[in-house]
Amino acid sequence: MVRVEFLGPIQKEPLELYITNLNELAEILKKDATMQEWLENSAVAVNDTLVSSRDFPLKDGDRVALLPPVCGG
Amino acid sequence: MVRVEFLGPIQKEPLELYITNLNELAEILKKDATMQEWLENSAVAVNDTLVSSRDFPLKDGDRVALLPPVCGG
Amino acid sequence: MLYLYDGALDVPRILKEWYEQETSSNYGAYIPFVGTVRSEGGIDGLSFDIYEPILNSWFDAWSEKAKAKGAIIKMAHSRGDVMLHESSYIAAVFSPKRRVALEFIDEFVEDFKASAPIWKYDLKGGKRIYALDRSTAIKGSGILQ
Amino acid sequence: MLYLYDGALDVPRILKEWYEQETSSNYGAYIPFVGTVRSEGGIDGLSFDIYEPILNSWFDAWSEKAKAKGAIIKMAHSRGDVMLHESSYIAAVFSPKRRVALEFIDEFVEDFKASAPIWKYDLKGGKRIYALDRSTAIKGSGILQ
Repeated sequence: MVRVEFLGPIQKEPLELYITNLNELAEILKKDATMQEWLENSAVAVNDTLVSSRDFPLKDGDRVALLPPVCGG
Repeated sequence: MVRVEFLGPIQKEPLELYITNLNELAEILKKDATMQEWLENSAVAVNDTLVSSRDFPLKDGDRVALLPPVCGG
Repeated sequence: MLYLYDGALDVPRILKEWYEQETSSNYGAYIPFVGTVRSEGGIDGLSFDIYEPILNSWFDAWSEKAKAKGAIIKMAHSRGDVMLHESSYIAAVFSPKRRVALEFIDEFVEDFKASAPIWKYDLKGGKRIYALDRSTAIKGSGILQ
Repeated sequence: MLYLYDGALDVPRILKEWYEQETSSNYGAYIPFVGTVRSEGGIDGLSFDIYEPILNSWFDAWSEKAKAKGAIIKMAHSRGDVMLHESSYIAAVFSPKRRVALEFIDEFVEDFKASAPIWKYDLKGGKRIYALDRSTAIKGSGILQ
């Protein structure tokens, strides 16, 4: 099982999903109308490391986070 | 009369001279062997404003200063 | 070192502590950058969410870059609410040489703005409103779209 | 404002005073640059001569440049002896915006090093030795040669 968390301003509870890569996560999240904008402008981290490809494989116990646009300071 | 001061590390007492421009000052200072190096690397201010030409005219009461290489901080 | 505080930063105390921590380290230059909440757009203040695990690894990577140049960095940031004219952010570089310090503080602060996992909200009329228009998508965003 | 002190600077106190002076001025960025005496070449410390009339006019010209960008500058410098690991110099920029502050502190500090009428001496074995090798001839030097 993979845990998916939505950080900062994304108002969505964490998901626990049986998925094996980020492509599968994308297909699931695209069905959520409230997520459209966030999918366009959010980065993705797996186990707290940013990833750059949707083919990234996931294994049982992985943690995925969506990071929307940032503005520290 | 024009007063000439030597700033920072230049070990020379002030001079009081009857001169009408910086060319005349240059001629006088070139005769002082201890001033050779300072003439090469010093800037010149008249009445606390840096000047860029040796033709700069001087009048009675002007103050000239020689500023050797700087290193604040 | 990275320091997170609830609410506004005590800037004089932090600048003093950092200065004193490095007093014998033989660094010639110390440059802190202090960020303060400005009055604009009718806000009462700002509020911040921080995702610490990724902030820590981002900061560690910058510490390594600093080390490679013989420098060190320190950073402090607020969590939660910070009101007008209070400060929420300090980044600092200590370096033997001034050129390294002047260049590094610029790169470090700019990358912080572009990459650090911190989210800013305007506090306005009792509401907490995400400052999307002033936010930057992290490099590589959009891979799930 | 330009502040000259006999001997080493009380850095925490000065950084605090400047911060508090501008606490309600609505500047978003405050960047001080602090210069500290490094142990190198076997020195015991440094010593400084300052020619104040020209330093004041140089500083006033930079204050005008800052004003044109909506920023302000402050500077503190030591006169006389400053020992190892003590600080002799602080330059600071306050600005509404961070880019202006980051660029201005760099230009201001670099021109200070190249132009400000201050002379540095090494303190070594009880002697005060002019640091010619680390000094910069002011622009336009040599017109009398």
